[in-house]
Amino acid sequence: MPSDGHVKPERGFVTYRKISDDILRTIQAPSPSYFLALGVVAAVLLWGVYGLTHQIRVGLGVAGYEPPIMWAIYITNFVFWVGIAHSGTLISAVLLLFRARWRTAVARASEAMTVFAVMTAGLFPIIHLGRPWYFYWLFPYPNQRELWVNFRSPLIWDVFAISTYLTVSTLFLYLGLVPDIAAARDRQQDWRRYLYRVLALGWQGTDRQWRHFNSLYGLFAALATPLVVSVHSVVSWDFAMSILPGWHSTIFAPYFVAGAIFSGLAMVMTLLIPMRTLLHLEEYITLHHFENLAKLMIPTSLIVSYAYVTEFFVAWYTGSAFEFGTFVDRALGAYAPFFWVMVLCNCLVPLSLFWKRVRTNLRALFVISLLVNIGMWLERFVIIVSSLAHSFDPAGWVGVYRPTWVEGAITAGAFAWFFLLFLLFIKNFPGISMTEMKEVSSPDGPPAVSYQPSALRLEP
Amino acid sequence: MARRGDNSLTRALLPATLTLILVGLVALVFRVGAQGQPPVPTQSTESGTRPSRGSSTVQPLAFSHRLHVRERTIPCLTCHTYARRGPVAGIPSVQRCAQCHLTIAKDRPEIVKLLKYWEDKAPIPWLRVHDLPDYVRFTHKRHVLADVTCETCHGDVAGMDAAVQTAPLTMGWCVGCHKQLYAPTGCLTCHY
Amino acid sequence: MNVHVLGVFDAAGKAADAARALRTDGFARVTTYAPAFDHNLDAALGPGKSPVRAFTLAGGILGCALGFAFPIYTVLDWPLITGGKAIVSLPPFVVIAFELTILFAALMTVAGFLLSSGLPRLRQAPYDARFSQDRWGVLVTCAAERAEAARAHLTQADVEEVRVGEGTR
Amino acid sequence: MSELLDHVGRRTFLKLLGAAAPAVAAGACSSVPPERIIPYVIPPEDDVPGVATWYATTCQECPAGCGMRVRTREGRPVKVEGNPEHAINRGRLCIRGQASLQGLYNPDRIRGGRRREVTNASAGQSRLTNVAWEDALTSLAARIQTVREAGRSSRIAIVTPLVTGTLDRLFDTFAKAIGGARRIRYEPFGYEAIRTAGRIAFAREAVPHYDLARADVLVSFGADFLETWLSTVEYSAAFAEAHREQGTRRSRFVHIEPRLSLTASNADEWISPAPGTEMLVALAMVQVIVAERRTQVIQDADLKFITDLVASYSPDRVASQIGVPAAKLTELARLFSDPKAGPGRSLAIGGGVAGSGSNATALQVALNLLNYVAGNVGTTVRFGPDASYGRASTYREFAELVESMRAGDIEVLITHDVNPAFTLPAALGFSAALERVPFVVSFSNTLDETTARAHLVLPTHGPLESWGDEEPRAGVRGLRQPVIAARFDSRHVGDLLLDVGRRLGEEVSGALPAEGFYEYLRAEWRARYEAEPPASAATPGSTTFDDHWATALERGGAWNQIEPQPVMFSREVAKVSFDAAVINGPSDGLVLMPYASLHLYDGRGANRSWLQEIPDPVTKAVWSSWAEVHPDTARSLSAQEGQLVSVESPHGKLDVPVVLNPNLRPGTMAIPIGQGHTEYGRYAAGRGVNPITLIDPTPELLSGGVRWLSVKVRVTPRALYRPVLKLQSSESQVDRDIALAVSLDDVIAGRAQTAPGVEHRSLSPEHTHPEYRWGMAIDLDACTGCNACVAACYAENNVPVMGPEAVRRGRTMSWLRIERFVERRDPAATAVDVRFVPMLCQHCDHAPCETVCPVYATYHTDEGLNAQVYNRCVGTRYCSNNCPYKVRRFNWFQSEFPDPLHLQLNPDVTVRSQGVMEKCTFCVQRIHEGKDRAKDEKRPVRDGEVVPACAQTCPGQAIVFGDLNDPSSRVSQLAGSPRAYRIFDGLNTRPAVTYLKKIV
Repeated sequence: MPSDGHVKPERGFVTYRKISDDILRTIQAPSPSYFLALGVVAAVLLWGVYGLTHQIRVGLGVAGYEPPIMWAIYITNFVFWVGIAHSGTLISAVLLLFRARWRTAVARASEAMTVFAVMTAGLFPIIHLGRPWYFYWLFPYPNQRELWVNFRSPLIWDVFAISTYLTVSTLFLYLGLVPDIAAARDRQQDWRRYLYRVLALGWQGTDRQWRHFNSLYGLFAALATPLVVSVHSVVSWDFAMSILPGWHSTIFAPYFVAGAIFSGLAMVMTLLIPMRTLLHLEEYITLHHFENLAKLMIPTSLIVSYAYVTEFFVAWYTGSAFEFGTFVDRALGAYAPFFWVMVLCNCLVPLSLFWKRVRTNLRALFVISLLVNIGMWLERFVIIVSSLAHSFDPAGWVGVYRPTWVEGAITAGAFAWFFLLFLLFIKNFPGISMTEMKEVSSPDGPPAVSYQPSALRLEP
Repeated sequence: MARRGDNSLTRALLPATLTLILVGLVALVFRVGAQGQPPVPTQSTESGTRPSRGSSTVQPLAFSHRLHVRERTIPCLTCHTYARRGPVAGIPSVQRCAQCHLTIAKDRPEIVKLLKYWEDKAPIPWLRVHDLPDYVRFTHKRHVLADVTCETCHGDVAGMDAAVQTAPLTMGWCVGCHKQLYAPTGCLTCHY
Repeated sequence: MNVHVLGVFDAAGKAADAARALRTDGFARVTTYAPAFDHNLDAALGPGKSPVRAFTLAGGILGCALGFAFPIYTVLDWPLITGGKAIVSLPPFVVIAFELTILFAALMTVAGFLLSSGLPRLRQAPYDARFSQDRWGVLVTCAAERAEAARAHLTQADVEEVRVGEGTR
Repeated sequence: MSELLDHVGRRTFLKLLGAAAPAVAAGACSSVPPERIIPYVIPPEDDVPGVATWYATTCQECPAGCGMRVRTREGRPVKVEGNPEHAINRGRLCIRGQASLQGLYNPDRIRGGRRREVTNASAGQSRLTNVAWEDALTSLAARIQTVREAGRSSRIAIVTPLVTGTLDRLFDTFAKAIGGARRIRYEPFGYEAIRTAGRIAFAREAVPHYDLARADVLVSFGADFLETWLSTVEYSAAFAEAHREQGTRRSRFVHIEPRLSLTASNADEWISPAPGTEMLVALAMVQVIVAERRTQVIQDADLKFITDLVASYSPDRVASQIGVPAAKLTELARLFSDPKAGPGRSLAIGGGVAGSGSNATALQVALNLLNYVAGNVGTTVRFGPDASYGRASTYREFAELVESMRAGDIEVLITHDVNPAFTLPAALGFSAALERVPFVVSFSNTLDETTARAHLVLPTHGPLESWGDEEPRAGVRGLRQPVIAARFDSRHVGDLLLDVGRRLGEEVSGALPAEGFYEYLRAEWRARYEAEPPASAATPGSTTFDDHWATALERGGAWNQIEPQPVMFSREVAKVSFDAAVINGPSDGLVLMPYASLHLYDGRGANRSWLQEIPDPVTKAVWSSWAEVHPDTARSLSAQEGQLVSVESPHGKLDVPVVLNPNLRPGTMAIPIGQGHTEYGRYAAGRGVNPITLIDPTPELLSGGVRWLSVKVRVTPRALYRPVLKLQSSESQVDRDIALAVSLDDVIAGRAQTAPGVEHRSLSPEHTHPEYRWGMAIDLDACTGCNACVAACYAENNVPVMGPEAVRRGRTMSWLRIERFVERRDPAATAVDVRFVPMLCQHCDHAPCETVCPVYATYHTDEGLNAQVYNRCVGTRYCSNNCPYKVRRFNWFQSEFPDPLHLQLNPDVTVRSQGVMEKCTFCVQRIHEGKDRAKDEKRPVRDGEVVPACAQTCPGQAIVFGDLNDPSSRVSQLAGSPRAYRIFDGLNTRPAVTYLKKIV
């Protein structure tokens, strides 16, 4: 590295060379511990597949459903994972639009998380079907029956929302990777360089490529932002569009979106804290980043808590026997324990983030993020199960939902599936965007804000 | 350009599609073993036994429709007696065959076989040619009374020896005709 | 008979200076290489709008139209009453239309990007592996007799290394 | 006719062949080898494949002898319905009648003769092995022959149920022919007391016919006529008729019993006296009536006599003993005897558990007095058209037989379709005595506790497989004809007897009819016909016997009106001692009330999966038995709901889980009869307990009947919990306004209407119903909660039975459930307000379930039906979540119909497979059938032409179905009634089902 006057070490910028070295190191030959982790998740995944095949062969009855509770853990998982998916796009797209410079270090990881979370979420609507072998009937395609799908059903909205979201977020991740893949291509010696060669699409980083790339990236951010909002709104409408007390509520869309971002941020932390040490990226993913994530969690947590309160208030204020009955049952009925644990995890614990000492303590953050994940999972469980268990007709209040090993296996398998994908990703692709890293540490000081689409880029 | 667009699109959808298909396949595989129900003389939702089109099966007797219908000009309803009265057209009873063949062409080998059945008072185990899925409720009566010709669905049986299926007998095919003739197209017309 | 003159720089600024100088000297075909986007460098070759946004708009409009047309076609193809709602009940179709708008806009954006940036690229242009790490490049394609002038400009801008090669273009 | 029988046989056989391939379903797109398609050899003349054929026959589930019409398809009976022409049940049928098909197709039927083989003589072990008919009959004949030739024929005993008509005559002839064998007509519920009381009070030993339809005031002293008492269907129908609101008139019904039974739940007033004191209530009423000179049509001499007789039973005197305020008794007496109403407008009946203590006869005598003084005898109480029950043997006679069995005086015991080992009080020691009988033969097709102990088991045809006739009541002769050839290797019991007889030599066979039972039956009817030609045949030769026979077969029998015969009041009454019932056992114990179960009767229903899985009408419990105690009593015992308690009487001991029942007199315990089988098949064996093992075996003194109310039990809680499976947890509506009620005054004053709710608006234009618009009206005031409709639905719609394990998870598949809500005002008040709500798919015009289905598997037809397309359903279950009425059912597993139960499946209804949603269709297959018929006759469907299974069988006629587009249809008119309302109207689902408020 020849000395050149342009680099201003006192500004604390790392050199491009160092960025390339450090980040490309993360995709070198993995440690045994990595393979151990890989083996564990693979084993759990197999258990889940076994559970699923058992369920398909014997019938959905092997799950713990008890009428009138017709939806339970599978849909809970679906909503949970869709929620997780959200923060990814939030961090990479929304923060991009808001020019939050610190996002750079964590954007790539959260984009990957988004894609894998959607891929996990997408499984559950199929797993929970009574006849999963006909899942393709949910897609509108020309067939000899001359039948189409019912576009009035929120489930069809889901089909469109989720597949759109999967497509867009995957493209977002991949295109953002292209320059880094090119960098890897030019450095990598093992077999993967052929893979990189294909994936890099012949990227050379010419002026022309960079210009269109910028435009593309900005536009994608602009498209992804409304998409994120719409997707979880649609998911919330699965419930809000029904007439069931506890589901039929106008606040669901914003309430779910906030909850989704909240849980997503928690999951980002849960993933990044270990990844950072595992891949020795302490210099890039710093305490400062986690503190910012924590700061984002505070408002989202507050919004969610506010939604809880509102629900109960409305139930009481409207004086509808149905609404009121449902919420009394939610707080005091068979599922009350879950409800209160949820309140603890989602409303009370995050309040501690108001203290900087907590925000800047990785251990504390890790524990909190785990608790929030649990809390948000329980939120969906409580909304779904307790509302179903206590609807209009008292004569129908028979079932008390008790999950079986099958549901356990499939849920665990889903988590394994997610972590498997994530592990494979971070060992084969740069877990932090090198190009963006290089940009924010640009040797030639800040250029003027221009009117070009590139104006969407981060400003120091 | 479209090619490239598709390329990236499929790449993006690939993992999802694969997982979906995986689940679907697993499901299918296990379906086949899953049906432990005793033979029920009634319809089932799941049974999708689609008749293979144009497949001619080897019947226990080499009965020739052509001979009976075209050359001897016997109307269909003479033997398939119930078509006008009930949902099932009815395979002629052994008795009905015997009524004629006790006198006609007694010495032909196939007729000898037939008369054997008659003496044993045993039914003839014909193989089914036109077979709708069990969840479809088709009634010959209404169609015959609406002057839908036999050929419409059964093809030119008069020209066949052993009957073979000529029409696809798929839902779309039924519905097409129903729409054309303003016959009811509600699902409950055939599925309940 | 054209030649390629490729200069390798260790700083974006230097590359930008070189590019600017070459342009002012009338070299038409100058290409820069960079490991990361750099405004200075981008500006050096003069302003230019990206057409990608046009694709996005087109995709959006197409998707939106499709999002309404398709559901309406299907419900009219086989009208079935559900929940006492009108056969063509637009409110639910808005959701479909919205999602398809985004989907098609995104796909078209990608298409636009690939199209305008000439990717995927099969034929390799003059390139140096370091360009994706920590080096910047300036490529000049010019008639053989002007190669010297080009080299001079590069050296002026404190080039690290210059390569001249036979060009087919 | 026998020709037809052959066809039935062949049809069935061929159908079975034909049943080879269908529904052995494979994956959606797997190729299946081509199906066989089996033609008839000889086509039956009266049968078109795919078109139903109906046969009239007679039900044999209890001695009520209701007429049935059996719907057969290709030779298989697939549904039984009440015979509209039949004099007893007029087209209605109870839950047990509906379930008779599961008797025919019971998977546990004995499929051939069995003989006991000693496997280990020393250990006295033996087992039943197959035996050929020839050997079996020879050995039986040989046995009888030896006993007979030794002149010990009296040591042969024949025990049958209460068979009537020709078969009864044949049994008698046979018994006589073999030299006078003992004969018992055994009914567990025998009504001896009513007969005896008839003899004592009116010198006529008979079970009279009660005319509930005429009674403006009905007082029942424990008679559970909606459950098991005498002729359930007939009496519930009559009650419904009298109790239905017609303008200002509506009968008043008071039920007196310590427990709020199903019958009591339908009363306007429920008085809960101390157990065994009902008689005192009756006497007090008599006392008031005579004292206040409210009597009607009665000679002064009798009046004087009765006045003296009951003088000491004035309300004030007995009130404390009964535990009911004297004023209430007086009020009751005045209500009962209203001089303005004129004579014979009221009726008092009695029986059931509560009424069969040690004073059972005394109670019935008291009731006779009561009816006599109110002038009801001859009007609402009719001697003449007497019930066949009068001919049943008394329990005492059986007890004596058991005695001589124990003494070793019985050498051959022949039983037919009876199960004394289960239904007799265990303390009587029948089982032990049975061991002393060297040769026990059982003519039966189910391996019940008695049959399992027999030395020889000869399977007989089921009722739907046999010829026969029933005479449930004088003047009513129902015919029974086979509707299917015997499923298994069995014989008609009559032919069995004849066959045995022929093997006993000229002397015996000479005394017996020469030909088979069918010829004998015809001969009997011919004789009857020639003796007394019916009115139609007034001019001789106008009709022949063959016409008569054909008509009878078609109508299901022959009946003529029997006029009530006058009876004289007899002073015998003076001899009766009127004391409260004696109840033995620990003084601190609970009074045990083993009550006959609506579903299982005396236990004979226990192996019918429908009867096990359909919830008990009162407790909503399934697949189990339980002990009901009052919460206070439970508290003093420190026992909780679902806790196992051991119940010990002087005669036996059993463990049973507790069910808290606030509507039960404290200090008592009620256990349903019917469970606790050790044999009897897969659904019955090892399930629940049999309370009959606890009661006192000594017969009631005067009548010799069973003393059901005879013991107190010591109850000790155990540290075990066996919660009883219930399909409804909440007895309260939690102010959800599901079952509404209105007072009779308000109805009369025209204030029944509910205030019109918010006007319903919709974003979209209303969709139209161009031709028909099917709808239903359910009158909560007429619904008694008897569950008949539920069973009918199971039978008609191939609703699978899930079994206890699934039901524990609430996974019932019933399309129709009866919700029971108890409105508790102040607990002291005797007015009852129990509301039964038949809940089924409401076929909403704005159905929430339809919108959310992603694949159009459910949608709204232009005839107003909420369609469910099974083969399109992928099973998201979203529709069920979004259904406010929670009437949608999901197939968690592939449903199973154990051979031969699958033959009962209705071919017109798809069998739903694993993973699809299903629900009530308004019996769309019947709608199709009706429209098809109408189309053939080029006319619209007539009102009442299409009747769903539930509406068809309803004894109270509470359910009415029809076309709402036709303003003149019954359903339209009911929908316009001031009592009409729709459940959850505020949700704007616009149901097609209208409910009519109960009148309280």
